[in-house]
Amino acid sequence: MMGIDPVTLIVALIGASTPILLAAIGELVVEKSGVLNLGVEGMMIVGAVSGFIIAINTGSPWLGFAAGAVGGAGLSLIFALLTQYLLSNQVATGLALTLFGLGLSSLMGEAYTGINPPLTPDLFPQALRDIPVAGPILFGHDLVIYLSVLLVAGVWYALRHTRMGLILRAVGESHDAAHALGYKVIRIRICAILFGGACAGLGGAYLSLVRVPSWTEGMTAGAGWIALAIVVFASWKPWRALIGAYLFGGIAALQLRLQAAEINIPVMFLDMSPYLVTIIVLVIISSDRGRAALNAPAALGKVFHASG
Amino acid sequence: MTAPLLEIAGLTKAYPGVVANDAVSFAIRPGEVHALLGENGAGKSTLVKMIYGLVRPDAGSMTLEGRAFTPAEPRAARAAGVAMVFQHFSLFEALNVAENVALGMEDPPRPRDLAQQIREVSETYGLPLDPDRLVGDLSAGERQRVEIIRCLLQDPKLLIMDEPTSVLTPQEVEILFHTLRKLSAEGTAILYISHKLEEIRALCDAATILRLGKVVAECTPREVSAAHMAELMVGKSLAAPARAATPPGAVLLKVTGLSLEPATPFGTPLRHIGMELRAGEILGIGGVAGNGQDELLAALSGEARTSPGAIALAGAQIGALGPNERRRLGLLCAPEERLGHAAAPDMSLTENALLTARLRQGLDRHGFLNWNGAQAYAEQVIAKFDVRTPGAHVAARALSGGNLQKFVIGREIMQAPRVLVVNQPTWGVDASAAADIRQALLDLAQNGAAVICISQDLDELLEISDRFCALNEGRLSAPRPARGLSMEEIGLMLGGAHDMHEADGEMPHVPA
Amino acid sequence: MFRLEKRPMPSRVWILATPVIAVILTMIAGGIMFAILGQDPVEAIRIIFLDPLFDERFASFSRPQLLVKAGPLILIAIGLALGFRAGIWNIGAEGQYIIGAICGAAFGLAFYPSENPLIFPGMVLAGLFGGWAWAMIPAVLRTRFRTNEILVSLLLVYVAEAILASAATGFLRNPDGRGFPGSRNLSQHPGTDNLELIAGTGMHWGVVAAFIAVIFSYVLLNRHLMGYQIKLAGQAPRAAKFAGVNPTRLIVLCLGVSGALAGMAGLFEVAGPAGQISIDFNVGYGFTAIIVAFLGRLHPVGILLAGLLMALTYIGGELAQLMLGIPASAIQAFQGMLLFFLLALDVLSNYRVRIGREVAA
Amino acid sequence: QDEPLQVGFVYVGSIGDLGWTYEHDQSRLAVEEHFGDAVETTYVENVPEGADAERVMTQMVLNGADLIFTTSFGYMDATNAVAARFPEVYFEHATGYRRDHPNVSTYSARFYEGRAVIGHIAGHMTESNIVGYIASYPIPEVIRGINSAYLHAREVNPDVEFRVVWVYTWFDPAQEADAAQALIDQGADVIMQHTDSTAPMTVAAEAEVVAFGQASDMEQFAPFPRVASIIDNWAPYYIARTQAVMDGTWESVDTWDGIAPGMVELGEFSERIPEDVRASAQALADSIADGSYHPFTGPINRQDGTVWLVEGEVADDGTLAGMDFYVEGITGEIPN
Ligand SMILES: Nc1ncnc2c1ncn2[C@@H]1O[C@H](COP(=O)(O)OP(=O)(O)OP(=O)(O)O)[C@@H](O)[C@H]1O
Ligand SMILES: Nc1ncnc2c1ncn2[C@@H]1O[C@H](COP(=O)(O)OP(=O)(O)OP(=O)(O)O)[C@@H](O)[C@H]1O
Ligand SMILES: [Mg+2]
Ligand SMILES: [Mg+2]
Repeated sequence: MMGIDPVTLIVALIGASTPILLAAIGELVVEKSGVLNLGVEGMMIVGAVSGFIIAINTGSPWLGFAAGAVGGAGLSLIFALLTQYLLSNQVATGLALTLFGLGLSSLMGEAYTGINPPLTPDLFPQALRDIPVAGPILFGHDLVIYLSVLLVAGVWYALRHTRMGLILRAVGESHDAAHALGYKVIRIRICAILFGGACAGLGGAYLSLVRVPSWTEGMTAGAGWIALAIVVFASWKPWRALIGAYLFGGIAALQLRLQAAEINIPVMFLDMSPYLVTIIVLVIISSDRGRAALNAPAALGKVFHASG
Repeated sequence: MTAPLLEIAGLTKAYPGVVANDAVSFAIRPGEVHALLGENGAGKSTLVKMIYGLVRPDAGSMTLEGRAFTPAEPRAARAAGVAMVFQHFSLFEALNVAENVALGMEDPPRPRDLAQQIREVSETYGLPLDPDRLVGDLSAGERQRVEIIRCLLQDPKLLIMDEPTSVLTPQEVEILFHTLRKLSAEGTAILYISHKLEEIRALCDAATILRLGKVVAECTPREVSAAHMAELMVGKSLAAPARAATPPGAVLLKVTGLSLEPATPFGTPLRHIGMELRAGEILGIGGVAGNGQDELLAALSGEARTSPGAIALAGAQIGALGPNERRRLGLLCAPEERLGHAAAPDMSLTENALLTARLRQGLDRHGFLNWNGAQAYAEQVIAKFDVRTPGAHVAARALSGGNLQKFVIGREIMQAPRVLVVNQPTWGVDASAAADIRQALLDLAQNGAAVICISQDLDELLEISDRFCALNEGRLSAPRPARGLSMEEIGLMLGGAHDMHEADGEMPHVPA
Repeated sequence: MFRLEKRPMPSRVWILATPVIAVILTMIAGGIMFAILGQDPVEAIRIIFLDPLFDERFASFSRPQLLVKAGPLILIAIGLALGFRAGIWNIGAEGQYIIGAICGAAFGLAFYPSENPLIFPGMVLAGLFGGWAWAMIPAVLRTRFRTNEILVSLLLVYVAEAILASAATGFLRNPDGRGFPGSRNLSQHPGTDNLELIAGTGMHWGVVAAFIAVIFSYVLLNRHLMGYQIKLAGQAPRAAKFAGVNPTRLIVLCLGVSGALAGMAGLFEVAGPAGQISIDFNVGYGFTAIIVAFLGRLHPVGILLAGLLMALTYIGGELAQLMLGIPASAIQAFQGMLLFFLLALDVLSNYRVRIGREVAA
Repeated sequence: QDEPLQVGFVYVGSIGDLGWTYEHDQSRLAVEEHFGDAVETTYVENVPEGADAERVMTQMVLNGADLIFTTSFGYMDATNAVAARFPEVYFEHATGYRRDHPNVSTYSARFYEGRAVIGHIAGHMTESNIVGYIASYPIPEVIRGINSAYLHAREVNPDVEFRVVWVYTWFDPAQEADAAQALIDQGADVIMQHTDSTAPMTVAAEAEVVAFGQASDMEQFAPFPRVASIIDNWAPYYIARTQAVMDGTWESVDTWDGIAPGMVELGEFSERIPEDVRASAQALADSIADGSYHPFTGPINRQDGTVWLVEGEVADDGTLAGMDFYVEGITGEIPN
């Protein structure tokens, strides 16, 4: 179509979407447990800088990814303590977390600008990647991309088919009933928040170690907000989050290619197209009456306090 | 005599300002059905929560099968063989039956096996239930089955039931009792909490009566009268509501062919509802929760709109009017859910007085609110209806259920309605407060208003209503004079085998 | 371990005391951070919190600047708080701010170079309308298609930014600006300027509007039926419906008011302190205002104070950069800490803290 | 000496951006280095254009600044407004044109001179004849750069095509990386950028296509994919202006310097550029530096085919400063 190669487009969109996807799948789990953490952007960027620092100092991208996850989880711990033990407002705490994370990450990364991180190797041998069409799309990525898809599958499976997932959904559905049955609502939610933080941190580390790759202040540039939007877009379904992230990344990658191909669409519209398309698709989804709303965790954002 | 299964000694639990349980002691033997009686706030729920590991006692000890029993959490209690059906259901609406059951079990089997087990147990005990249905779609009675089956699957030694029958039809109560007797015969001990004393006489082997957290008496229910037990609970004797017979007046409210799609995914559609209500009359509408009571109230209150002609108040078509326009015309309502529907939990009583009384009491002027007026009105309601609260500034959630209910009913009655619709006016309210509320409704009718009382408490309906009809799956039966109606007839009406309203040509629908 | 017990009513004493304690705790924690960064903590804290207010070199300039900086934050936060109280989540005020500024500026520039005194009021109305219209998109999608307004309002920020870039480099570009991006300067042209009303006070029309909004919203929330309905709808949606509140109308009203106020804030800013439409004219007031709204406990007076406190940390933070060379990122982290403490201590006004575990049986 | 001279810097980005602000801050450090104790410098970073800039400048003055460099075009009105209030303080505004008061100077760099040189190299290096160009915003500065690079690429390679992608940001590493990838996927084998991050470099390295350093040298990507770079070097200018204040010789001037005085530097040509191309590029740079050649010398037509410069005509600075059109041969459209 119009001189745009679908194979390279697909390859590019997968890479471009992965940080958002990772953060979104983590936030999806958090929200399924009934907690709304708007601090994704902050956790991502702290993950980006922690991952980068460790990767540089150890020379291992894998340790870097791990450190990114730990960094994101570490920041989310603040959110967890404030909202779960001190019952602070989740919306405001999440926003504060983003502000704090942006500041903290630039402080941490001061000495790390302008350095190239160790390379993340491709997973499959060149021969496989050279297969026409399927090669680049199926085998042309690094481990984290496959991991992100596995994570989506894992979260889907866990929510759908495991006891842990059932308990998590129950907590997000009615924390009072879950408490009455003896489930540790706060503990479960803290675990979910930490998981969400780790995923966001991993997404951030992917950004600084693979996608860009280098550390620069403010490098997430709004990816965390998009991840939040994707969760709602996905109506809290893991596979839909993948579709949402890929759709968003796909439109973003496509609009750049349309520009490069000198298609006559005003750049202003191309520039806003990923956002407009997301809104339009969302309107179509939500106008479909039925039980879509059921998937939203009923206790989302509500403060839980067990008396007695 | 067998050794006690559970022995409780000196159990004490204090909350700020109240001692909910004060050195409570009693014992249950295997296979015994033991009643726990007491007014609202007497401490019954607190006591069973301690047995179930949800609340830690301040002092005292428990012994289960001869060993010290100190469950730190419900998990431990369940492991020791204690199961509980909660007063307020602990169910998850967006999850299905099997998932809800699994959540209440320690080591649930694989989903397929669990579904099979649910079917088996539900057949064995005559409690039909489809494991794949969403709990949100179930009626209150079916929801309770979920809770019970959840307990039964764990082979409990002790089954605790906190007010299980308040939401059931007489037939369902029979089924439940059958189940419980069967369990008891198999050796399961049952701790049974209820405000319905006749049921307790029919079912229980022993009773412990609490007042203000203390054990005030023990008795064998079969051997004493209900009135006697009530006196033990309250500490004084109660008068039955009284009314003088008045001839019914002109038709005030006329509903014809009212059909309504539910607003929520779990709602019940209303189908061809028709009725006529005359001045001075109380119409009782019975039915099991979830058969359209909420929807009927919403249609009458104006929260849900219908075609203009479906509802007429003193001849004026009001089906398309909103709640406030209907209030202006004199149609007032008191919904079932006190916290969150009839009243806003975090708002003061003054603010809650404004919620419905603004128009008829003239509490605003060009939209600017007269807070002094609202406070004065709230205080009048508090005084007239004996609402126990430190003052009108107190948040609604800080009131006990019974007191808030008195406030809510009082708020409507004192606006001198032409028609008042109440849903579950005495749900979870203790005997003396319930008697006050019923008396207030009777007085209102006496003074020429018309009252619709929607309730699941059949004794209450028979006590106060002039005519009775049943709501089943969103259909309303033709009304019958309440006097002389037997429980069996009522049960049949509730079950759906009643004469259908003439406008409805469909086959009667019998629930599975 | 500690245990929390819900108070029957929020404690007035603690509502007033917690912000003070939070600020003190932030000073301690922030001081530690500054010390780690090799700065004198006492001096840094003094520069951030006291110098803008009391230092003889800066105070006479900084005090009015406090109003200039807080004005748009307060104006936007007041509108947002109405919606938040009603459970309507407009987190796209930034977009409404941008569109309001563009509409207001476009109106003023359409009459350029006229100096008719009616132009500025017209710009205010155009700004108000622009913000309102932008907020109507999520409102209509929500009421018509039940589309989540959080998501739509947020995504529309990015759309508004694209339009802004296009305006600055295209349709609103200053024809006499030698091709550079940015519109004509509105604040330097009589007729379109939103200047200080009383010299040296920082009072421009936007600040006046913010104060009016505070008073108006105070009256609305405490004395008027509409405010009562907003609170009711937020606390107990079912009870609100029972009380005759129309949810659709409320969504349209709350989103509309918050959008209109944000749009107005954008216009006041673009015609006054900022001066012109430029590519990056928006500086995140729309997002910061969300924090201000919550810090102010969604209460008009609280928002007024929270807005001023936020402004103080911005201005003091700039001074700290200037005088001590503390990096901007450290200031940002410091602001984050302040918010954490304010939010964390809020618990004391609604709950009683009991120390020690429950006595086990 | 008594009091040190106070010099303030107002930055639009953060000093860690490795681009525009970073280079200004490097030059600030050069000033400190050069004058030692005689000068004290202060800076405030991440200052939004508009009201905040005006406040920061005022606070700098109140804090005792004698000379203030405001380093973004968007500070133009604010700089002049503050200058009006403090006539005894000197202001230097980067990339603007308004000098409303005798204490305001403006300065800018003729980056298009550097772009001519790397355009020349690009024209030689491309094999696909497609050069990808990541552009920030459609403003004269950027358009001028595209035109200059294109003209000199076409000069050595008549078949060259420029594909421009507008990312509407000066700094968004992920977006810039995506843009680079998009251009490469569309066949570009040379990437030029007018945004500040190094992200396009990394993509270029992966795809093994040529790229150029922008704003700073980006030497960590040399010798490949970075084969050359244009570097902003403000240090000589900042030192000279500071000295002028010290000497009492400061005057309001408009400086637009290029390669000759070193405001625009060319980073080392890597050995991946063929020997002869390195030589011809150096010759081009030298001819620009010694004034014998102007990168915009006619004949040049506008994109629509109308004549802009006739044979031998040299563009005037006014038109260059406000350039809002492409030259003939560029196929895209300038967005607005
Ligand atoms: N979570 C709680 N925190 C503090 N106080 C509570 C809590 N729950 C209940 N109370 C107090 O307990 C009292 C009784 O509450 P509850 O809802 O159990 O009423 P009740 O026992 O059903 O009373 P009634 O007889 O009026 O129905 C109220 O006065 C209330 O203040
Ligand atoms: N969480 C709590 N916090 C404070 N007080 C409580 C709490 N729960 C119960 N109470 C108090 O303990 C007393 C006993 O309450 P409980 O719920 O055990 O009564 P009950 O006998 O079950 O009443 P009902 O018949 O309404 O169910 C109540 O008066 C109430 O004041
Ligand atoms: Mg009760
Ligand atoms: Mg109870």
